[in-house]
Amino acid sequence: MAATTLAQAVRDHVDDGATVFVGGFGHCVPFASGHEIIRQGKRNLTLTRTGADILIDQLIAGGCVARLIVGYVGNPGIGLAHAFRRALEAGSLTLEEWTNFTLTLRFHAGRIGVPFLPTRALRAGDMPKHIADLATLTCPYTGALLTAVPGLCPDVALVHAQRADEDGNVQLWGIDGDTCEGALASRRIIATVEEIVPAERVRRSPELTVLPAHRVTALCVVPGGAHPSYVHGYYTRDDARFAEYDRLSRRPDDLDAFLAAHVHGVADREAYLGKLPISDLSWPVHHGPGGRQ
Amino acid sequence: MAATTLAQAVRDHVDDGATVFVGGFGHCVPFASGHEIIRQGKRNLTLTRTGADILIDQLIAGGCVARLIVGYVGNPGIGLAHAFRRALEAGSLTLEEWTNFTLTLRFHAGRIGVPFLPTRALRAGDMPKHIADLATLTCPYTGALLTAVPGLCPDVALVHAQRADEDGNVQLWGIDGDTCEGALASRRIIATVEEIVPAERVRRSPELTVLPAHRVTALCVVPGGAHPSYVHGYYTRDDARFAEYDRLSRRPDDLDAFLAAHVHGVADREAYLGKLPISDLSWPVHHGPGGRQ
Amino acid sequence: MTADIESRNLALAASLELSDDETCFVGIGLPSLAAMLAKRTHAPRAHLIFESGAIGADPRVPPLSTGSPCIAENAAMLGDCLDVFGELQAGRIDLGLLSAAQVDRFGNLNSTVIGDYEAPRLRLVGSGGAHDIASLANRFVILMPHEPRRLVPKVDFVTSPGHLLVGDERAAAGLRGGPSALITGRGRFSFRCGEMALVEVFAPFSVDEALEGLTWPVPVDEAVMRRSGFAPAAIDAYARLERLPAGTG
Amino acid sequence: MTADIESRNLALAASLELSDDETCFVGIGLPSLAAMLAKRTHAPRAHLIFESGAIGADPRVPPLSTGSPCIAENAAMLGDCLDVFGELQAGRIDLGLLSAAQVDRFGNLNSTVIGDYEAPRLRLVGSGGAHDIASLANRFVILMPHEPRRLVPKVDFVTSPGHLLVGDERAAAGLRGGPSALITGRGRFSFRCGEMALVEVFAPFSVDEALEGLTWPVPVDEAVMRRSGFAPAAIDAYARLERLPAGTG
Repeated sequence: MAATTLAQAVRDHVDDGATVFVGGFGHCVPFASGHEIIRQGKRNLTLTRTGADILIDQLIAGGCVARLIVGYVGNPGIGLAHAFRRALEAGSLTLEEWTNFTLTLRFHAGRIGVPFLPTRALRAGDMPKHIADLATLTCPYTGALLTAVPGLCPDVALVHAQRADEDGNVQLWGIDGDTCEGALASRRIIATVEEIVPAERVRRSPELTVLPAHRVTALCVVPGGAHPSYVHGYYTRDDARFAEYDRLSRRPDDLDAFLAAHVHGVADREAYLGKLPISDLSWPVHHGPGGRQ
Repeated sequence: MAATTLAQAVRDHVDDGATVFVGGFGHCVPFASGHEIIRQGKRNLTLTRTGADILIDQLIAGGCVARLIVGYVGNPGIGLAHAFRRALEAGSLTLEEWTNFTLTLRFHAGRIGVPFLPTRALRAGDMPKHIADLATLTCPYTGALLTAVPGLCPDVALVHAQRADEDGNVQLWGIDGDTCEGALASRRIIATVEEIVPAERVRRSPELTVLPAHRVTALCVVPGGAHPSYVHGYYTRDDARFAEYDRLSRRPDDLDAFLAAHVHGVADREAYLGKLPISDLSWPVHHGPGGRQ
Repeated sequence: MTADIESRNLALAASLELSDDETCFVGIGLPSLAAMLAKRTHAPRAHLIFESGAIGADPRVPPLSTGSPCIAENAAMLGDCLDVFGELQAGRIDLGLLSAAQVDRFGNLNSTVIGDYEAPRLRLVGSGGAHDIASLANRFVILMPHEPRRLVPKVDFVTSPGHLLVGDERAAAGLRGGPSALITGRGRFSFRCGEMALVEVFAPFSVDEALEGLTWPVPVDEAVMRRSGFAPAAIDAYARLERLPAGTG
Repeated sequence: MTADIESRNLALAASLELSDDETCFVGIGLPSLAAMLAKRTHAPRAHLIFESGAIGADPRVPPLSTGSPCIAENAAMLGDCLDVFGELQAGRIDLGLLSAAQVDRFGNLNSTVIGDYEAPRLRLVGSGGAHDIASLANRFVILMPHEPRRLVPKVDFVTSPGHLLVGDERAAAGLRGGPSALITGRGRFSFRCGEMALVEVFAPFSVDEALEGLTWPVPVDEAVMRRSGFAPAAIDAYARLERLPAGTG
């Protein structure tokens, strides 16, 4: 598999109306890919992931999103996702709401190729009532009443990771969350990475490989592609940007201005990073080897 | 959790009649733990794992086993498991036979706490007919006919791994197979490791940790505990011993003599290793760092 | 000043709910602070588990997100969501620590919506893992500042099931545990027949202050305890943690 | 000598069943050898997957076990059984390569028992992953030495479903694919309406020799092909591999 540009990968593999899994559980959030989707004006997307943070909010503000399948949408540790909240209160967004566990199970079912999985969650409270056609079933061995969650196979996944080899074997370490489960459930995967390393290096640490080459549809080298989230071992979380986003996203005009400057107003991630204050350019900071030694 | 001796761990946690998961998919087969079980004369055990190799055969020859729940029993790449074959042909062993995938799913169900999981396997051929009370069900979303495999939670798991910290966080890399799935499905875990390392070292490479401290019941330092199988990064597979076992296990007398010399005739693993020909003592051979660098 | 005392009481009292060697599924915010306090005082061998997949976590600073660097960097194991929710579903999590926008007298939690679900007055973040923790942990503890508009007879939406309604509705649904305590900055409530009852007040607050503004008759234990304070070492640990900026550190 | 030629024919012909860029679930023995040959010749970018969890494997020597060091050491990814069988169940494995103790005219495989299951004449190793691969790979290829007692009208036990009986029994069970070819050292058989038919013979063997000892009337393709040999580079690769001792290397 030949590496490509992110612009090309998004053009080729993210269709209007597609269901898009957005990787990154706080860690390795694929901001570069999401911004490219906004820039290219993709429309009517269904976005899915368990805990959705401000990248999802930006995609909503960017006009790309018709529907969410999520377990949480917010600005973690800070507050609400304001574009999401406004869209929902205005009725311009369809929401299919799960819990982080049960949505993980939907991806898991997709990944291992079964149409549903049973769970002991979603048995009580108001959440099950608001999921259309949610099925229950009886365990044929114990008689226990369980909830069945349907498998979910997104059309395409966006994943950012530390590194890959040229064949497309992607290595990710640090927090995973639902990233690999969701990506491996998806039909196609667009992987952005901080760097390409020789195949020998990947094959010396095969336990760090999370997406095998045969599953990766497009591989793009995009250093800094997860900012303002972080990449374990490369650069840390830019917490100030998340706090700033809470302020600027409260007013639609300010949010539009942010997107105009930092998304539409830049050609690519390199240009995006060039516009950041110097203090945010704390990457790359390699955190040292870790590993087996 | 304080480290203990393997003899003590087996005395405390392997009861006669227990269901015992035997870790090690070719790699890190817990020979030391298995031999200790034979030495202590445990009886009426049910052993379970997907692909069972000569350690299981030795436990059968040692008179410990009443029942197997397995996907395969043999001497991989060489031939049959002769004590197994004899016991089965003599009717002195109960066999519950699955496939490697569906038995992995039984452990997976146990690990994630559901009483069954659906699968598209075991739908045809003669295998499903010989599994008592195997249930089928219909997917409530697609109408697809699936097989339901019941969850399996062994009483105790035997796992050998490279290393752990003193808290009991166990790190394993290289081939896993069904080892972690089966161990984490089990109520208790006896972990033997090549070495104890400082907690800081484990916490520098948390992606290598496979059994968290809260799941490990007993931790024992047993260098060479996987011989004649191997430990990735420490010592290689002693293929000649597997070939030799094929010869000696064809006759019950020879097999008894082997157990008398190498199991009953030694006090522990150190004594076992002391009796090996020098050429087999190729460990420890660290294979170098690997890891993230 | 009163707010400071209440915050400290809440964190310190909640930390006492976690015993040493227990496994604890931890949420962000007050739950993280309480769990970190417990690790630094009476429960150094507690196993902190975050929904991002971190097991045996020991963050140096209060995390902003379950996926934050400080959670990853010092963890004993980094699995994934399925690993940790699997442990939860299998009944291997002793304690969940949860907060929410609203809690009701039966310990039901709302983090989804204020107003009607279909026509929200204020749309909140949603369950995340809260519903799962509340359903599947062997017990859970609710951490809630003493804000009467958030302590209500009935939540607008049951995101995370507490005792549902008085009775055995929870058990009928096959759920474990349920809330064992609700901690505010003024007191500790336990649940009797599924309904919260005041069992302890924290100095300097009285029973009346612990119930101030609550709009239904909350039962008070006959032998309600009065906690005069917390261990000095725990107070020190709180002061050190509280000085740290939340975030990556 | 004839045995050597048959072994070489079998390995080289079977290797041709795997195309470049395909994903291939590989068993131990003849299947490993064929897959390794393919990687060394016409299919360098094929993705070899072993049930032990190794993905993108590229063993230096023929492995004795799917868990052997040579499989781990050069793999692109080491997952677990669930990862690789999950890929299989999800329909993402193009080709399975399988051998067995017995195969029948419908491509059903037996690796469980000779004689009756309850009163075995010879008890064999059991399915391992073979049943799963045969059920769930998009297609599979059977590698079998030309030993007439192992090529039978009906296997004693269907461990791994082939075409079952002629008809749509396989599809009715919701299974994918099925056997696309059976390779011996003397010829290649494809399956028509579920029944094996000779479509190619390998030099120096004739059609009669390819069917020698088979106890039922095996259909022969009208345009049966006669392969005079294999590519010299492939023959060299086979010679190099065949010289290596199987095992850890």
